[in-house]
Amino acid sequence: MEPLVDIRDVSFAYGAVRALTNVSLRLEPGTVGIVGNNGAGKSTLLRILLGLLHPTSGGGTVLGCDVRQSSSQLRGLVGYMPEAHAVVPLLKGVEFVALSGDLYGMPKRDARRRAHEVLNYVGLGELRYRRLDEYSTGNLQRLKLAAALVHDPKLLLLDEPTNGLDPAGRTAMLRTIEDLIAATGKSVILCTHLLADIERICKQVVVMHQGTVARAGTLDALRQHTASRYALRWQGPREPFVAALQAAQVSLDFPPEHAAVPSTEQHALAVVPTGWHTAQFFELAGRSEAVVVELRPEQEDLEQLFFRVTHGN
Amino acid sequence: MGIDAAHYHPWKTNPGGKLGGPLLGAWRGVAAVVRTTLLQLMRRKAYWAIYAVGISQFVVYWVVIYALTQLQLPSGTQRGMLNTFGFSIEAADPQDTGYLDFMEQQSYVVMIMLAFCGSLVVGSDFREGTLPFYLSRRLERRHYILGKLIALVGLIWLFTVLPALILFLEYGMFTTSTDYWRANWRVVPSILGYGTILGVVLALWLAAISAYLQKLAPIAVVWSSLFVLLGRLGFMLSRETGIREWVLLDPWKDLRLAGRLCFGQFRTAGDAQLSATAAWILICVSLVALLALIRRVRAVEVSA
Amino acid sequence: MRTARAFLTLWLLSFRRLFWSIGTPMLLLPIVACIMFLVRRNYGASDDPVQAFHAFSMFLLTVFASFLVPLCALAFGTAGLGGDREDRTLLFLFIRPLPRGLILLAKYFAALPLVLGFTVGSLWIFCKLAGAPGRAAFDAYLPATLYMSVAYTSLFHLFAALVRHSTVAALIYAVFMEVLLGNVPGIVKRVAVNYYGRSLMYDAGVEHGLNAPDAQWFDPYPPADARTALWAIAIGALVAAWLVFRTREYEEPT
Amino acid sequence: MSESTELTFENVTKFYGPVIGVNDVSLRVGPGITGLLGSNGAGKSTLMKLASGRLKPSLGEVRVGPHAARSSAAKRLLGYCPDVNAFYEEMTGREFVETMTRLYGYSLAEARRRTQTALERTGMADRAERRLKGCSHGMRQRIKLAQAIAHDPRVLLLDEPLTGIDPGGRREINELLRALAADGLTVLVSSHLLAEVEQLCDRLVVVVNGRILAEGTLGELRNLLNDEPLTIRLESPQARLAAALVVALPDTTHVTVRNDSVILRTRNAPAFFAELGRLVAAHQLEVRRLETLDSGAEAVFGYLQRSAT
Repeated sequence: MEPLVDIRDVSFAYGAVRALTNVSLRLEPGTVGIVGNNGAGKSTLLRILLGLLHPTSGGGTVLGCDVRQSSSQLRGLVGYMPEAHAVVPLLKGVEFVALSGDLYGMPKRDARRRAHEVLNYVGLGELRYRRLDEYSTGNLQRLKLAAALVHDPKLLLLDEPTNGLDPAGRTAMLRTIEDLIAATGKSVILCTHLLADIERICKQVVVMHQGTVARAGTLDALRQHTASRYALRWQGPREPFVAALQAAQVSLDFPPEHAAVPSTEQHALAVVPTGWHTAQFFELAGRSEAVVVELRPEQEDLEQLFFRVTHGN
Repeated sequence: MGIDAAHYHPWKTNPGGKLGGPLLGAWRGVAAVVRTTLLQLMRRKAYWAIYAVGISQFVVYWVVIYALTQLQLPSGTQRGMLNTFGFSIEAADPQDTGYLDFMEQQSYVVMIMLAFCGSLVVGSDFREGTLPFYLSRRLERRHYILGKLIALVGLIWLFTVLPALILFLEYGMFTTSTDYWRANWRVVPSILGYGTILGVVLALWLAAISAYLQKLAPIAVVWSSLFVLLGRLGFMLSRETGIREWVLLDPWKDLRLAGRLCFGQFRTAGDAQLSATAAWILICVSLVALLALIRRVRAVEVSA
Repeated sequence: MRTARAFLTLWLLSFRRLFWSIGTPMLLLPIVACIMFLVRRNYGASDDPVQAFHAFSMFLLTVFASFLVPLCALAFGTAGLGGDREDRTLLFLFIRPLPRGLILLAKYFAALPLVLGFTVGSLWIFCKLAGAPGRAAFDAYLPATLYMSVAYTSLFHLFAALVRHSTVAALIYAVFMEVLLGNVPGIVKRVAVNYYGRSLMYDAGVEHGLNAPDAQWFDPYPPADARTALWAIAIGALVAAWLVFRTREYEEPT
Repeated sequence: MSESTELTFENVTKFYGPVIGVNDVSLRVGPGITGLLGSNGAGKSTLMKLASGRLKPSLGEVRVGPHAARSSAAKRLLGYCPDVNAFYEEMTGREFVETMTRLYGYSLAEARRRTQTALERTGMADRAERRLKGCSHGMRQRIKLAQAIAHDPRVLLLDEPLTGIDPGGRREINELLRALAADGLTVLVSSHLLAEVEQLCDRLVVVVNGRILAEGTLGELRNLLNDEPLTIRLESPQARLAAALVVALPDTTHVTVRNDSVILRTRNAPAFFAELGRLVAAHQLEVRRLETLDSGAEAVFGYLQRSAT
């Protein structure tokens, strides 16, 4: 199968400022999350993948199109949802999406028809005749998604699609993206600071750090697997249960404490000795008047992975 | 099928309805930029207010032509009134300057309107990050610039060329024969020529100024300096020093002279001599404006 | 004491921002154009001093008073408060312990010296360049320039306190009221600040050799009344702006 | 450490023309970090604007300590980090914070000292010479925070401070806020990113449709939900045995077994967990995983939201 992205030794500099240094990346079709702190080079990479910027050196292909030459053809295959506000003032929702289609080179009537269709799909059916000035943040994000979908692209580049959304809006947006992937098999490259979004949607992850790709691959392969670690949450007094666990050779690790209010709930990370039986947790708890309400084998999440890679801890 | 309505549908293209190739696609993009720009303007109430002012002048001309072709006034009165508006009573007199005068007067309203719409049509794209949106579609820099310029030219034509052509049609219709049109057919290319000069020059200058200054206040300061201050200064200089070339300091005068070049009619012989220089001034300044505009758009693409 | 220091800080902040705003270089363009005009024209070399004074006065009336002065006020008058409103930085001032009235005054007194500096400064330069007629002209026209500058600045601050797109409002006002209505014959022109200013200028100029205007076209207001009118505009507009700014809430529901 | 200052809303209502932004809200916010939760348009921002004295309540009263929120005395006690991303763009970060601090009437030397301290606390001291125009979103957010804390306020209001911040920055800002709260500050953070609020805040206030729906610690809020059924997943190699054991418990409904996991609903969660502990210990059941499928702030919030409408 043709790779989604295949670039080699790509560098880019804005004048004297180096934004990307020798980035080589090969991604399979599917869902990809890009994470990195501000200034790590994420948006520069996106713009190069989109053919908007030409790399200072290096090159490669996206969906089989050369990123240096066929940028117009490439953008016909890619739908881009920018992070910036970037709407045309005074237009109505459906006009904006149709404009996006026109700009992608669709015939005018198809663009118009298709605009209605994608607006319905992203859940803006009732708002499509309103002016953009009246749209809330959440609706603007959906509108921008619709504008990126209008020409039925093979690949979606989403830059911070859930930024500024409340939980309901965020869930709805993520559901739409998930549904889209499931129904059509489109590839998605998702760029966001909200790592939970990436964990939920993406199979592959690219961690960027200071203009280079620090790690790339499937999330499962990148995770550090540690057996015999459990996240433990219990209700009831803290000390007796902790003491009992420590007496049983379980070493405990506590998350940073909150300043003021003592809570009725405690939680800790427990590393258990070999030959440990999980029923012992409940047994010890019962003896120290605690009630275990959560027990999870600990797996490294994306946030921990990210800090391990970028901060070395 | 009913159950399926909420799901994603791939784009089923109609026959011939695919994404255009590089050429066709870009052309569709340019057309969309033009349409959108005009639409944005027409959504502004201030635009309609200014258009109403502009069109009131057209109504006056319409009434005058109607009255003069239909009413049987004493011939002296009629001739006098016609001359005031630059038309002649004889249907086939090639010395008509009525259309030219009309377009010149319209262009004052055009100037005021352009001062207002520069920040909306071009400035806000730069200020609010809409330009990267345009360029992240299948549009190149040159297509964006072309689209905006065509839109501005179209806007200027709505004030000048279109009503002038309507007046020409009206005159011919009310004279009840086709003689007027036949005798004066040269008026049409002249109107179009003058309109093109007016449109291209003003659009280029406005787009360049708006791309750099973006906000309304500085655009208005520069625009009014260009078209009001330079005019007054040029007029005083030429009158007080007696050197006629000074009037060319006034961009309006330059545009008017270039327009008269199209119509082939000049008030004085002096004007005729100056007109070629005026045309050259317009061409040079417009080229500078175009280069400045291209530079500015390129800078945004890299930095934003 | 703390309030005074805070007020001074805000004044300085507003002044600096206006001074370095894009309005300053943009205003230099027309002023430089006028300077080049005067250098080329050189009224001082004229043989007839009365005639030279008249010609220079006409330059000041048609270019300086009716174009440059409103333009200076436009560039700085709405930009101070209106700019803060449009850029949504006003809230940073509202959360400091400064009464709102003082915020408006700080903005006003930051814009005023700039407007006065540009109008009086350019008048001074023009008069210097004009040579002999300029010496009399500066003294004669300075009061009218000051009055007009202050009146325009107050008026544009009222616009900024009242409406969101104050620059548009000020520009429409400048084009339609000042330029169009200010120059039509008859009584209508009394809506323009400009009219009272030019009345004062005619009054001061006639004794130095400025020809009185054609009364059909321009009927000057009596100087004492014109002065009163300009004072009334300046103070009335400022008080109105102060009242509006104190009570109004510059927030939109989210 | 000076004495604590409370932020008080007393029967506050705010109209914008016909639109009601906040409807009869009474609330006391004391020292520590309080999270203000709500979806877009629920009235969080209006509450913030009322507290910072930018809006005047249509009815009722907002006070910072003993002073009305719109008075200058209140504004001296208050630090505010707004949600709008607007600045005097041409200034450097340091200039901006220094100017904003001087607007409190400090002398130049004092303002400089305070600016330096604030920039150090927000981790911007070494990057503050850059013009704001060229600063990244995270840096701008920190500058906004610095201008809010430079005058040592007793009450700190933060409107969506974490939106768009990268993961590294988020961690640092959370630490800073905790340190400030430890000094006895009253901190009010509005957010719709629930996961963060859960980590950061001592108390939560949930706003829905312009009213306060619930307030308390996350635990207290969760206890409010004890009447609500809870969905629980239990993973065990002995799934069938586990299922048989829990079915017998009085409040259990909807037990399903799939491969190694048992999914069940209980109407009385505390009793269920206590019983389950006993059963597991008694039968030496191997539990690989025990989790509540709909807990966490997000679920709490969802419940509250639903019960409000």
